[in-house]
Amino acid sequence: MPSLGRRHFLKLLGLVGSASLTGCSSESPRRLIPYLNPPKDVVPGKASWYATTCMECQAGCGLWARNRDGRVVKLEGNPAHPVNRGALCARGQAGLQGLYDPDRFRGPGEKDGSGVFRALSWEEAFSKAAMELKGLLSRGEGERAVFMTGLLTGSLRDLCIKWVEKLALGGLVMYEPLSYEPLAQAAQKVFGTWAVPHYSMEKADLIISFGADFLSTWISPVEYARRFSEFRTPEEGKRGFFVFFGPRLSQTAANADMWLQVRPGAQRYAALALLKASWKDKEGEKAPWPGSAHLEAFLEKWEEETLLSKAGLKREEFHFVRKLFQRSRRPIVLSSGLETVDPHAHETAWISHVLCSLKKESLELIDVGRGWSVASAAKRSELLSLRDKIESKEISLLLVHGANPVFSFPEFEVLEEAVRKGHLKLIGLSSTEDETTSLSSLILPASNFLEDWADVEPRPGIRGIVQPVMGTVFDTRGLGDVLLELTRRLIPGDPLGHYSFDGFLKERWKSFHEELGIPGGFDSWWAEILRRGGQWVEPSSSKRCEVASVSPPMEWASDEGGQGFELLAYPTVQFLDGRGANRPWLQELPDPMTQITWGSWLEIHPQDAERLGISNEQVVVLKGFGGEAEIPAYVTPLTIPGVLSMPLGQGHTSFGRFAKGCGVNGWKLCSRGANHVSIQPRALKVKFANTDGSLSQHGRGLAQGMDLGEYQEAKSKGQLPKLRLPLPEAYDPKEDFYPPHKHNLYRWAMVVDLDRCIGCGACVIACNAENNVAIVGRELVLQGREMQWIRIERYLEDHPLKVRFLPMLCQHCDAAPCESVCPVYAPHHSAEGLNNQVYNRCIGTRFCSQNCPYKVRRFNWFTFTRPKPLHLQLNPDVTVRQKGVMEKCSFCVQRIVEAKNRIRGERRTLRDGEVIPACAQTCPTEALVFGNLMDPESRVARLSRDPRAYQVLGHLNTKPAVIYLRRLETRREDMAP
Amino acid sequence: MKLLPLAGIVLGAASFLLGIRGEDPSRAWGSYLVNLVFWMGICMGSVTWVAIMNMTNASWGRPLKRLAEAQVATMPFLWILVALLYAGHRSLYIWSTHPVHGKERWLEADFLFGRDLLVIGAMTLVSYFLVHQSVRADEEKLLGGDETSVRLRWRRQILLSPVLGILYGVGMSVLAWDLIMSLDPHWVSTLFGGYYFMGGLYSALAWLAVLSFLFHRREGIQGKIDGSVFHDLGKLLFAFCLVTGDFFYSQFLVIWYGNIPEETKYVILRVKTEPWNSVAWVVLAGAFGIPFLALLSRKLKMSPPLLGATALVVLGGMWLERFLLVVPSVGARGQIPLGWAEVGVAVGFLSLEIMCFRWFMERVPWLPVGDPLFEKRWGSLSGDPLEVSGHLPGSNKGGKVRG
Amino acid sequence: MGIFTSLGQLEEAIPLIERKGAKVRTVYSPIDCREILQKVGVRKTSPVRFATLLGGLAGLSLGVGFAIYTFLEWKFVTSGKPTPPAVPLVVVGFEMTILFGFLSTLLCMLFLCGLPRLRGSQGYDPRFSKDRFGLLLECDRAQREEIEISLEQAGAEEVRVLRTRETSQ
Amino acid sequence: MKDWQASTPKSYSEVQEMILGALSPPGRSYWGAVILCLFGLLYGASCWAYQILTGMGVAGINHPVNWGIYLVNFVFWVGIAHSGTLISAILYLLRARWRTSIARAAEAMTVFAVMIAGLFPFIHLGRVWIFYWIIPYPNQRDLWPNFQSPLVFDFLAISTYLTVSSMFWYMGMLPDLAALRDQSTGLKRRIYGIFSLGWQGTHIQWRHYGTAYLLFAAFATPLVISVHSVVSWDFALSIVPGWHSTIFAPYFVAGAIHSGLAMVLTLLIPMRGLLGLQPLINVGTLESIAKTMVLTGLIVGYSYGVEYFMAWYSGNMFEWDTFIWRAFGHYAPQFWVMVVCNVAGPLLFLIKAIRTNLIWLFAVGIIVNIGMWYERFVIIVGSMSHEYVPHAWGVYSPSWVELSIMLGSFSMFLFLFLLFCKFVPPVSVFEMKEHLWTHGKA
Repeated sequence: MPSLGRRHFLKLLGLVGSASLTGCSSESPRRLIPYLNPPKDVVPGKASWYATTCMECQAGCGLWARNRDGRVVKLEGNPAHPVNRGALCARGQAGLQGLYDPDRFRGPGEKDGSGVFRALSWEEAFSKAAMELKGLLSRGEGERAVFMTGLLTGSLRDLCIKWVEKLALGGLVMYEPLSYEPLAQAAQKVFGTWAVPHYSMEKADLIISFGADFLSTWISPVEYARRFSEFRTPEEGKRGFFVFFGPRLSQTAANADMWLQVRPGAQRYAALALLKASWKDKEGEKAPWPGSAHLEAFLEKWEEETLLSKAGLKREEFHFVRKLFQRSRRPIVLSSGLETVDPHAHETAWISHVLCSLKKESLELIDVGRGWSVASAAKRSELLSLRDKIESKEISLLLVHGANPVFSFPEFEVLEEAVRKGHLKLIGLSSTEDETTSLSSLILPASNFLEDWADVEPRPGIRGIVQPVMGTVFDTRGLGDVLLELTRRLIPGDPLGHYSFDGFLKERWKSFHEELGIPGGFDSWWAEILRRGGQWVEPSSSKRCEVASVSPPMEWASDEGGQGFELLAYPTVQFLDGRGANRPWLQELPDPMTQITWGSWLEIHPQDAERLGISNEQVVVLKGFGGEAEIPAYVTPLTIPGVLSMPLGQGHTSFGRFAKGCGVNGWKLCSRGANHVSIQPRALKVKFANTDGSLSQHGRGLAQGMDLGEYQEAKSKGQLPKLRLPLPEAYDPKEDFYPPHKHNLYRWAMVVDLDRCIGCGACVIACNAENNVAIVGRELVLQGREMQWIRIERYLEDHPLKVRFLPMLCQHCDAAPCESVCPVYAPHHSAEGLNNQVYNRCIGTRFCSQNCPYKVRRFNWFTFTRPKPLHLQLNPDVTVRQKGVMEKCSFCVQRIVEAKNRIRGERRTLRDGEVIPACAQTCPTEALVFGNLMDPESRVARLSRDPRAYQVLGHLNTKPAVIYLRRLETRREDMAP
Repeated sequence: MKLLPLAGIVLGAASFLLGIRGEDPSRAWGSYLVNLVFWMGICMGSVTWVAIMNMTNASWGRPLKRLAEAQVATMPFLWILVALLYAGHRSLYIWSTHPVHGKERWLEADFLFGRDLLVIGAMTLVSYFLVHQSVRADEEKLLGGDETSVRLRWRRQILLSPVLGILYGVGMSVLAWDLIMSLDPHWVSTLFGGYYFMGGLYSALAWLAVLSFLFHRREGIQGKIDGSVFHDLGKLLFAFCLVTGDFFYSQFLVIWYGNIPEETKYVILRVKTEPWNSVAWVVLAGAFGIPFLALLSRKLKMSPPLLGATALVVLGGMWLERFLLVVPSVGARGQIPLGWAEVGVAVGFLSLEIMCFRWFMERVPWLPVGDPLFEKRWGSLSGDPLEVSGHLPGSNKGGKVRG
Repeated sequence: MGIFTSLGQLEEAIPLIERKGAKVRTVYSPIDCREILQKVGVRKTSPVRFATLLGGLAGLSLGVGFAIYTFLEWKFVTSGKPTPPAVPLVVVGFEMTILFGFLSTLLCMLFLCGLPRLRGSQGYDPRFSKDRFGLLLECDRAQREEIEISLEQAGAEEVRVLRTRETSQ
Repeated sequence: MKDWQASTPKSYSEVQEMILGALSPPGRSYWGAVILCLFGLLYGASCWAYQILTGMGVAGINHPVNWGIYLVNFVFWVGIAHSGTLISAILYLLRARWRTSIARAAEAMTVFAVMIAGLFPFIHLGRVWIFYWIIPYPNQRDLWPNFQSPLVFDFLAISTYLTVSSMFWYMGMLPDLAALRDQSTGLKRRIYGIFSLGWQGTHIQWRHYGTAYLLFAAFATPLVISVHSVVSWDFALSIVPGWHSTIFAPYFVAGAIHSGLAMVLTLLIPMRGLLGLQPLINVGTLESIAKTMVLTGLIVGYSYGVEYFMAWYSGNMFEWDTFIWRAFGHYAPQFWVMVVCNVAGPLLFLIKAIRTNLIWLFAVGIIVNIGMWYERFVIIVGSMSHEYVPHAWGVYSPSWVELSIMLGSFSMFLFLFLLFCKFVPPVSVFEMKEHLWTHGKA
């Protein structure tokens, strides 16, 4: 980093960078000593937290980064941040592994024709890059160079635009594979604004989703998951009802009260049928909307019967939904806005917008004015024209940062050809190698967002600050600084007015400071901003959004008469579009629905499988518009007959060691619109590295449900659940041979609300990060040796097909079977009821794991290691286990200890919520609650008195300290009008 | 004198009938069941023991053969008594009034008593044939019948013995499950059957020890049942004491360690809750502790009266043990239902046994003279005490290995 | 010292010789023949049993006692079981009883047999471990011939005189 | 019981010559076999070394099947170890005469089997280099093993059993070693001299020896029962469906004796031929073993049956599922092998022609050995792979390392037994002599 910026930075934060430049102190204690006068916020052995913002996807969740001895070891949600309110998704948690990605560029360099990488100094790199540009500029061919970035917001975006203008380049293209363009386009038509609307779901009373997986990947999953769980919470009287139309029982659909099976291409018909049926009971007749006439005419054209048959819906089911819609006062209708999920996303989006408009109050829940910044990503048309320009050699230089079209935009394969032919040069500014950057001849690697300055503006009014939370891991520089440096080399003087990007950033914030008219000086405010993690104003009153026009689209695309199966490719919880594929944590995170790790699969319905003689794990050849691929078939009822589903994000060719050789790239197969494919079974099988031993729970009642009506009745009666709590009073002399034992002050326990758990798996990754849980790789997962301490068990139940998620972790039983069988006391009961596992004492008999009815103990089959610099992420507070030792969830005992140290001296006990384990901390829906069961007022104690409370395998009388709350189920007839 | 047993039976019947007429019939039925299972163990056990001795060529215990065989006479009455139990199953077995889900078919009165009577009947018949053969053989021998038929009868005994052995093992298990374990239809212990038939053999031996003490001086068998026989009998009793203790502990430890309510409830009720825990301690002492310590001593084993006394303690302990298995499940919380009524019923059963025994012994030769092993051992008696206890093939603890 | 081929003869010889006033020092035999003990007038059963009893009791108390001590040392609660628990200690006590009882028996036996002994004692003949029986007597010079004769009469296959301290004058 | 005397040597010297004659210098083929076994042993050992260096991962075990064939072999060998003490101690107390000729070999078998069995828990330890933490040795931090852990019971029981059985064996050999000493010359004499502890066979020695031996037997008998009960409690004390069962202790003891007797047949039938001991170890003896096996087989069968009945009767879904899965699930073949070999196999012995025919005896011996190995496999692996939580179900199959170590264990066993045959009197000389004596009198 430029020294000046450094100094600015130091003033503000005090030497975080340099501290980390001295490296990872806890790796070798000696390094700790040289701090002659330790900087104020890097106290060796003590963690310091920095507020910043997540840039793993465009949702822009607020972060708190935990810095220990100069390196970030944990990311957590920023509780103050309006988007994620302290929670974080699996990908956000795994942001660290992006920072410590062993396959990142170590520093600038260049590639010769044969693709051999040669390291350069920044000086050389800059001059080479400058030369490239100069060449064009001097010839006045600036527009032959185009700058392609990922979706940028805030200052960085400003800078890039300025930069492009200044150098008069061909333009700035912000490429975002999941741009939800159809939504914006439809919003343009209906509401008159090009925007991806934002929904306040919690206020709705009915949610209808046409394939929008808003609980796993859609736009801003963490926020929407939170709002959804609020929408669901029965406490506020009425419990919202959620209907999901779609071809696949996705993780989101699994949480719906009702799943209506519709083929991908037919989702628009389902929506249209609903619109036709509900149009007449539209509210607010007074102001007839423009285009109403057209719309009525259009609807006339369709017979409900034809629509239903096209959509393949059962009439009574449809009418049930229709009645719900009719009755509801504030329904929200969502649609996927992804052509890989719905080839006619545009139409579906348009209809769903119109459907929302039908209810006055609904319009208050839709925020178009403050829509998602993702709408500003490059439109498909722009991308295509860029592609044409490249083909027609109008463009000779492409600077790429954080965009990977070659992987996720099949049309951009032309790039490779152009580069090979030599009429296109690429300069890579991305921090990691990917399919696109690997084409570039010159590489000036930008820093990871955790090493750099920026600000993020996911929605107008929300400005999250991004600040370096540690020094650079490798010899990289912030994108802004790189651009500024380049300008300086091209144009004499200081054209953009700043030597370093943080200066530029600060100036921009100065202007905010002025326009917001905040009292007091800037510096204090700025410090405040840095502490808070940004600045945001909640809309005083969300203004009702106006309907511009409801006239139907000019062209209503006809059903393409493709034969064979319809292919559906969905973004995944782990990798989204594929950007997370080189993160071992995410690779080993079992897919919520299939529980498969390390690889991709093709979901096919048992009927079809039988018809084609395809067995599970059998490889099939998939022929489609987009090409051909071999992929193992996963025979499952998760996808409907006639439809094949596959996850996106796998099948990288050059994206690092962990992504290598994992699965198939779905993007290549489903080019938009025409997503019909044919499949050919092959006489070959590939084992899935799945972690589930069984699809169903065989009626064992591990994951239980409860009828809403019964629940409300029980609650009103004040019924108490029958539990064997891990407390002395629970020892019944009639059935317990053992005397009760006391705990001192605390009895730690956890409550898991199955009604809130959506199965996203964020907790798993959070636990990995916090507890140094080893990643074992595909081979060992196949042998059943995964190490995760917490797992989300997925159980299917048929007729009607539904899914139950059951987070399973050590239950810290009060009479834990694992303890007494150990010959050396390695596991034993702490005074606070924890089931401690003493690694040093363990000799590896594995009897404890054998005798654990929950099978949550994990044995170190080998000494697992992490390729550098991934090891820098290890949490110094937690032992790294060696081979031959048993391990398991510890309720994050290190956090309990830390909390106790914190309050040492203030003569008091820990208050409820002062200790939160990593899993509970990150849960977007607060499904996990942790606390002290001995305090009758603690949340866990109160929840354990809820009629929904039960214990998994409670009959074994092990008195587990993890108490589950039954999932609530709304009976159809209760909802029926 | 002759009528004493009859009087006893009448007394027993009377006190029992009063009981079932009384306010708490289940209590009467309880004590009825206790004695029933107790004597069933003894009678079936005795004859089975003879069978085991036959199989293992144990010649030392031959003089006791007939005393043990005598119990066959009681078996038919046991059959009848079990049949009578049917009348009381409603007040005994909770499952007959509240069927247990999943077990309705197995725990169904008619089927249950049907199969149990079948089992007892089978055991009775086989025992009868066995005893018949051995008695006949002796009579023929005494009447100087031809050797060949005597041999033949011995061969038959050798063939019948294993049959009875197997039948005993399986049959007694079934009876244990049905008559005792199902009193608490939710409780299971896989070893329970084995535990019951081991206890049966144990008490049978004790009973035999008592008998041999009573009659070892009697005219005719005098001198045949000598110190060495008592010594071996004592050792055998000791062995069974250990095995019974082992079986008890094997069950108890496993259930204690698992602490799974569906298993523990039954045990805790009996060993850890008032008033039963006191009974449990008495049982432990009577059936295991005292005999264990006593039988360690060689002298005691050699002396008929002392051994007889120890055997009585064992019998008392085993009776209480059955009592503890049955009664706590049959209503009767609060205090221990052990009053004159129970004594009466017990006396009744005892008298029945005595009557049958007497009736049988009056009609048969007291010594198994027709038994080749008896000849081999007692035919040529070289009064050398070493020889007696000494190096001869065959085993006196055959029963133990067979356990 | 007389060497016999059969145990029977030896048995008969013993009372004969004793009547002559000689004392039996040792009887060598390849087998354990309890009759001889009687003839020689030694009780069959040996004091080893008491060592066994003591050893057993020591083992029992030591095993259980030590186990209880270890439980009280840390009072670790495992599986909610009491510390110290009564039921499982039965096993510990049992095994220790066996072990100590056995070892004490062994040692006591070796001690009483004077084993291990390094040098063969006087009069021992290798044949004794095979098929010969030896009868070592002690007597005055005067009786010597007489006894030798009677030994031969008794059927001794060989008679020899060992000039041990006791026998010589 | 008379026929056993047929063609037995009539005089002490004959007995002694016959038995010690078996120790005549072995031939080339013998040494070949020894070397072969030694290699097998070394191979197994090196595989273990490899496992220690790399981690338990080289074995096939996983979650949920944390215990693989290491423990299968452990239980198997402990089982083998049982017949030895049964035959020599219990039958000694029962004065069953047929024991005498085979006791020595059976005891040797016991000792070697226990040694091997004792190894397997260590092989199976994740961190064997600190195995001694299971021993209650005094240490500064006053850390002791947990005396209520079944594994500590195990440790106590096995070590006691090893001590007792080996000492019992050795003491039984004392007079014979003396005989060997007196018979041999030179170095051999010195060696045997040392081991015979200078035994002379004076009446004093015989007196104490006799009593002590009786007491040894009296100790060994309950011990042998307790040891396998303890082994069974390694499983029964857990709450794993299919393990947590009260019948386990007697059931395992019977099973152990079953397999042990089978192994006796497997070993003695060749041995008596090779060493020319037919007259001493005659068919009558083997027949008695066969008869006992019928009984143990029946007990084992009874246990299988009772377990199924109770699993059903208990109405406990988890139990019942486990047992159904055992019979029809992934491990069904192993299960049926077990049932057929262990229960049906020995029933053949009801036919006299079969139980007096050497080939059949040998064959059934092998069959039962296989069956008993699979019984342990079915119990251990079959229960663990299908426990409470369906999500955690999984199957296991042994890796090459595990199989190699198993091979090593068998080599070790044969290796030791071969040495035994040639360097120690394979049959108790003095007891045979005693029989001659008593028999002569009777």
